[in-house]
Amino acid sequence: MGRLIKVTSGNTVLVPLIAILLGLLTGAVVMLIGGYNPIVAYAALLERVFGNIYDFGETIRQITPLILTGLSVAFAFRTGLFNIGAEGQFILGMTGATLIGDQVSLPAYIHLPLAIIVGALLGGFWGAIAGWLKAKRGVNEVISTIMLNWIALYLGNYIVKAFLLEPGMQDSRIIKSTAILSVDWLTNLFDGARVHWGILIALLAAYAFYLILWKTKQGFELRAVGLNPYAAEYAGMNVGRNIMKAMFIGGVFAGLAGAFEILGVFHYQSIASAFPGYGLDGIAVSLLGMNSPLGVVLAACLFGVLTYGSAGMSFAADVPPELIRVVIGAIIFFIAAQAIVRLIIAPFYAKRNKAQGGS
Amino acid sequence: MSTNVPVVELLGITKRFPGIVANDAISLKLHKGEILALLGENGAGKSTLMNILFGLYQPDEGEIQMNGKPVIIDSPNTAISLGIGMVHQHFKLVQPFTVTENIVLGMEPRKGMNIDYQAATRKVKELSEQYGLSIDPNARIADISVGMQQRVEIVKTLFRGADILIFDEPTAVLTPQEIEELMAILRKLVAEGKSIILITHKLKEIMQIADTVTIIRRGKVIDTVKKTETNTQHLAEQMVGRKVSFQVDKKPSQPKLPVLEVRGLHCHGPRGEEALNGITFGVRAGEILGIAGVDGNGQSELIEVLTGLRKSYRGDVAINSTNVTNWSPRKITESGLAHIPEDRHKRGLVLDFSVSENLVLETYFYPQFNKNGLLSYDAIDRHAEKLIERYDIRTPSIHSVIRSLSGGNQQKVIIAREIERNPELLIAAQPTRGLDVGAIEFVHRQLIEQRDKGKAVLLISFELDEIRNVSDRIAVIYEGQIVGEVMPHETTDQELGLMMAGSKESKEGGDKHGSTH
Amino acid sequence: KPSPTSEANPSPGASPGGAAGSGKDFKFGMVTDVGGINDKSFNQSAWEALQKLGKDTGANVKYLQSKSDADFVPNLNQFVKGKYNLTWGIGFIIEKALKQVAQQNPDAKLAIVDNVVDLPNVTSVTFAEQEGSFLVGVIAGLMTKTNKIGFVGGMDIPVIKRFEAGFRAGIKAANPQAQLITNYTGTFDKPDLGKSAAATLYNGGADIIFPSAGATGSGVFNEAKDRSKAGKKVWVIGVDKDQSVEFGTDITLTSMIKRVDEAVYKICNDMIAGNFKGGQVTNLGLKDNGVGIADNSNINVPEDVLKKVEEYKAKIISGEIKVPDK
Amino acid sequence: MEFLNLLGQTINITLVFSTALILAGLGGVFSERSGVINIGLEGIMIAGAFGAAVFSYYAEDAGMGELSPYIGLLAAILLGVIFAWIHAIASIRFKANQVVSGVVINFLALGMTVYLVKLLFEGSGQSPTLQFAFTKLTIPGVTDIPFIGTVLHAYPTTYLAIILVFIAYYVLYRTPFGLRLRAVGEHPSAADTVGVQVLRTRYIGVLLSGVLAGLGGATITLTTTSMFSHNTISGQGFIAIAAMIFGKWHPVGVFGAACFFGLSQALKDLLQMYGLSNWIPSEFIYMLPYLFTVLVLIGAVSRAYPPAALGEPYDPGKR
Ligand SMILES: Nc1ncnc2c1ncn2[C@@H]1O[C@H](COP(=O)(O)OP(=O)(O)OP(=O)(O)O)[C@@H](O)[C@H]1O
Ligand SMILES: Nc1ncnc2c1ncn2[C@@H]1O[C@H](COP(=O)(O)OP(=O)(O)OP(=O)(O)O)[C@@H](O)[C@H]1O
Ligand SMILES: [Mg+2]
Ligand SMILES: [Mg+2]
Repeated sequence: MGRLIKVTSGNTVLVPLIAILLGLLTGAVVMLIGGYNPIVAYAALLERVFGNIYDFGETIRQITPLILTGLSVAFAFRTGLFNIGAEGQFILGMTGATLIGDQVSLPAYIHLPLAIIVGALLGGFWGAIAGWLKAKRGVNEVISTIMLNWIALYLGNYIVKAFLLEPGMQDSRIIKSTAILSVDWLTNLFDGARVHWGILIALLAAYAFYLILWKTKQGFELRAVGLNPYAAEYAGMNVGRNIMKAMFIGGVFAGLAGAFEILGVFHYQSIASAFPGYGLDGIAVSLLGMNSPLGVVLAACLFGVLTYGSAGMSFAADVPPELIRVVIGAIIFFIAAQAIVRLIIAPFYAKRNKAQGGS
Repeated sequence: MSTNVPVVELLGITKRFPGIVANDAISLKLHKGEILALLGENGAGKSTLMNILFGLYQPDEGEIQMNGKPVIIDSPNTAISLGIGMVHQHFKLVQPFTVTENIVLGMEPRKGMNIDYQAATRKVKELSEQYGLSIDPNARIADISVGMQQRVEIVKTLFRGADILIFDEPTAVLTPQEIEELMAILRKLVAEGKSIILITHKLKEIMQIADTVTIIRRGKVIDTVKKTETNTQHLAEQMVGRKVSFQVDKKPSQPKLPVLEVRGLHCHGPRGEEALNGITFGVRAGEILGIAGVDGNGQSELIEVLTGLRKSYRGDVAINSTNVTNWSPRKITESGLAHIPEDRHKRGLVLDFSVSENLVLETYFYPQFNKNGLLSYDAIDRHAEKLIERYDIRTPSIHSVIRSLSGGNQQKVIIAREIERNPELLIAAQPTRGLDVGAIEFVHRQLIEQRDKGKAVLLISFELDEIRNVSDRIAVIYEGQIVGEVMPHETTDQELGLMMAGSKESKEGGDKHGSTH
Repeated sequence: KPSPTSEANPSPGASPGGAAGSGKDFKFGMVTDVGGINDKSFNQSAWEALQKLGKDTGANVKYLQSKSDADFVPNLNQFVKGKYNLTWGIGFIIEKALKQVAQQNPDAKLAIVDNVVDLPNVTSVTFAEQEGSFLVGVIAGLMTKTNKIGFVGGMDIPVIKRFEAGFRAGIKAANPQAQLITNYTGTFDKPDLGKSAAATLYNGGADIIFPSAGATGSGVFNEAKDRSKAGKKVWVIGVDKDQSVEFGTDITLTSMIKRVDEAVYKICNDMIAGNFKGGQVTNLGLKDNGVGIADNSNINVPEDVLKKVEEYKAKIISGEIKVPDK
Repeated sequence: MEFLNLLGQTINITLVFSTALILAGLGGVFSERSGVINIGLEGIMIAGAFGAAVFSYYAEDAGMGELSPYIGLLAAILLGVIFAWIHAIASIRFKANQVVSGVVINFLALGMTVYLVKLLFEGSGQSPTLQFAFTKLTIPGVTDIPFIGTVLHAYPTTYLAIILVFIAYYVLYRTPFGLRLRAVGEHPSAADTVGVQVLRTRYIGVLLSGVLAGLGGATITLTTTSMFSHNTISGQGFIAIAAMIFGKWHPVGVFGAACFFGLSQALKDLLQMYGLSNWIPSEFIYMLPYLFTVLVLIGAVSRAYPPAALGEPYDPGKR
């Protein structure tokens, strides 16, 4: 309880809020320079997200993978690693889910969990490769994850093309209905939006993130290794194995995100020429959320609302949707450079303190 | 010796940090050609004061005068231009650079657009010869001994034409030989007309070299005395504010069965050199074996092999007759070994963990803290509270990050953690480095208590006093081998020093790594 | 076939006249793939057609660019739920998304280019790219001096394979000696990869390259331009549109035209006129003028070669030659 | 002869591919050697690519002809510096987490440039195709020499990049500025105590990375794509970071690493040329450059150590 108060009081809440405000303000200025009306644009953005239940549902759909890739990056950060590889882990998650969804025939209560688990494990495996490279061969994880992303992209394409292709098409067959995660009544509730149970699991994953790192023996080791590998080694922890575990767990989060995209949203996998982008966005989400599970969830919501809403902004106000990247960038900028925000709010504080002192 | 107008005078310097007044209206005077010693406990505010004089911090109140005129020192640059040089507590040397590069950095002699390395090297050689500071201008800092690094620091200040030299705990990391050399250098500098401020916890050094002593406690000047008018006991009492005993009082030891046996151990060092060369020795239950030696003769590697942090390729280590050679650190600690590491920040602590987390760094997986993979933070906190009480660890709370504790208290955390594990064998490496007399007293008492409980203790230290005061038996290490064993009361500093220098040859001061092969 | 009548769409105002200028009450939406409306390819063609339609008839036209595959469905839905009269999905890859939206909204009308969605409320337009590619293959086969011809593909997928197959067959028919070297870059939007692929092919002796790779293909033109500036004569065959307009006739030998614009325009116009036909697949080949070679081909292609091309064209239209599509 | 020709062409294409990576990688070296992580290379390259494409287009419009790409280069430097400056402000002045600040640059650069392109070119997602992009230098007499001529038939930017490798080496290892820059990245407080202006030196390091990565981005628009769109730079900045780490933060090492990436890209085309795509699925050929890198890293014997103070904001009061 005391901890909760500490987290939600004072600057920890005020600074991000003001950063968001400043970010939106930056976007508004850029729009004004471009001759657009920011009020109309932001209204259109909100309208798109909250205007009807369908779009609201789709926004949730957009948020789900962002939470998970954000957790993936944040988990690695917490253990002293920089995971640029959520992108590749995500793709392997998709591929695993599609493979199981297409190739296996099982009753739904086994098929669906199996598809999710295999997707998650493949994502974890892909992360663990980078972990292994670092632990055993001293390969910087930044390089290896960048390379593994590209390898995953083409590996995924190859698997789709070689084993899963719908003849004459550029994507896989639709997975079997027993592996589909979409929930009809939920979709109907949201007027056809592709909402699925993944959001619930993503929130559970955030909680699991917290439990693993701060409540378990394993998490104690992971954090110790992340903060000071030499002391961890001294204390008898196996640094290499913990690095691999950390990357594995991070990969599982990203793999889950990929699996849900297939099982809950697309139901098929395309041969892609470019990355889905959730992995790189996950870096931003994780940083925006200051690498804490609750922060990541909130950041993913903000991120998802802004990106999904940007289409409405461009539709109704003709503002190029890329503007929203400027807004997100500015928000992260102000959160990162908190000193600026404090500089801005300092006068208000001073005034308030004076007022209090006087009374 | 001193004229009337001091070269430096601090007047009412006050410096506040959040929650603490580090310097509280401190005034002091330094006269030309004088060595002024600053004495005080850990955290008394000595480094802070000197950082202010050197322009790294700005005082909140007070004034600095030089030769009677007020000056404002707003950056190290200004300090340097006013002729102030500082040798910092933690050396300010760029590891991958050469000695010359470090010395000329910021004032590089030029030829066209290039650095004139020839001129630089020449100048460095000149200076080192002039003051008798033997250094190798072309060696990389990462490859040279701590003693040579310190000489580099001194040449660095001289290169900048400093007349006022500040030394912040210069001897904390030096071997006795190196300390002797430093004392000689300080005398020489003073003879050349320089003035020196010296911070040290070693009262012996103060009595040896200082002219005046200023004692600081909790940010305030307690007293300033002439060296000739005081003695170590008095200084120590003024500094800590209570009586301190220097002589460790202990009963004679009663060694029993051997606990640690090391036979013909070999291993490679970080640069692939032969670090241990068939070292053989043993420690018995109920005794403290002190290993004396000059830094870099295999002490670090020995500890690493004993604790499982480094692999040996020949020879073996047994604890209680169990061969534990090349076991993992975890298995070795579980077989009854505890270890106070020489670098507490690198190995001993996770600085961003809380005090209570650091206290279970090696035992978090024990059943009392860990139920089916879940940690019981209640149990961990209770454990921490108990140890804080028992070992008198001064911390605002068990949840404070350990980074915010003083060095002495950080060391207490490590000692508490290691001793609480009730080991058969305790390895203590440089356990009192940088600690004030009060903290040192505490550490030594703990080591002896362990011995008295029938544990085996292996003490590795560069401090001859410590080795001689605490150990029951002394082994001298030289180039990865034990070259001799003596009893503390049967030997002299001279004899030990000779053994540490390897047989009877006189020791070449300088780069021992370069000369190892 | 159960074809839904216009009563499903409550916009009777347009049906009587049907002529240009009466489309004011009509709204046409278009969802691009990630290429966007400046892809120098089908998205651009389709959008140009819609803009022309808007100008000609006063119809309301709008497009949405997809930032990722996940955007297809919400973007289509934006139009469908906004009661647009017809919503276009442009590109092969949008098929599954469009199918899903069409199924969920049986009252809405949709259309797709380059792929087939077999639903009563969707009309599909595809092209026999292999037929047009065959013709430029003939030109390449007859005009190569090195007997080496290059093909740069975007992704290794069925549509592009159609281009390659037709091109290969055309070359073989006209010049059995000529060798076709292919290079798939793996993307449709990386001119730099197209450029290096072209460099390798030209270095390897090819003197004509046919890129079918979207924006990646403009890299092929850039490389050809570089070489021709350095005094080495090489050719590129344009694709989808007359690319000599953008890259000049000194390097563009001819172009294989794919009339996405005409198809889009016609289907929209038909709808204004009240005769939208759902559940239909329009496959446009040589005989419908849906594919072909650029009108200005005679600038670089000699008379006799063009005559050969006409002969082959006639044979294909008559069915005498069946162009492979794989 | 045939082989020599092929080798020459391969080296040539390798250099073409490597140029942008060399430039951006050198940029990374200057920033990180001064102690500032630069994950924002990608964004700076985007800014440079944008600046080059747009400004040389307007220069063409103003009738500057063959001079236009040089205007583009200058603009790329300017834009690169602007974005690097944002990174510098945030991470040096305001002590923000440098990784975060770099990610910010990537976001801002992509958002801003595409937004501006749409604004400037009536909603078009890309800038118009340039008519006067750089062409390969034809040196009379040299270009016709069999092997050497083929290798040297390169873009001016390639020459620029190679010259800059030497200049960077010279600056970092021969000049006082280089010594100070490296000192600041290794041990800022040591540099501070000898009067080196830590923050200012870091500013210069980061801004230089703006110059170089901006040039790297410009290389791509001015030599290969001839226009700018949202994915003109898609991952090259990250590959440049990999090249910088792989090259051990050393200009010559970066040159080697960048050439390695360039070569594996060139191999990808060559393998298809010689019909290997009939045997190996094309996906595996695309994978090759990246797989190759991982394998080389696994085999690499010596580890690379980053500058000791990399990533730590300098705070004189902190110990
Ligand atoms: N950067 C800082 N931020 C906050 N407080 C500080 C800082 N530096 C020093 N202090 C405070 O100032 C006091 C004096 O510290 P200082 O380092 O000057 O002690 P010292 O006398 O040099 O100790 P030691 O003998 O252990 O070196 C400390 O107790 C600490 O609380
Ligand atoms: N970053 C910091 N913020 C606040 N207080 C600090 C900080 N670092 C150190 N201190 C305080 O400074 C005082 C002295 O610290 P210092 O590190 O000089 O201790 P020390 O005994 O000299 O240790 P050592 O010399 O072994 O590093 C301690 O009381 C500690 O609480
Ligand atoms: Mg101190
Ligand atoms: Mg100290």
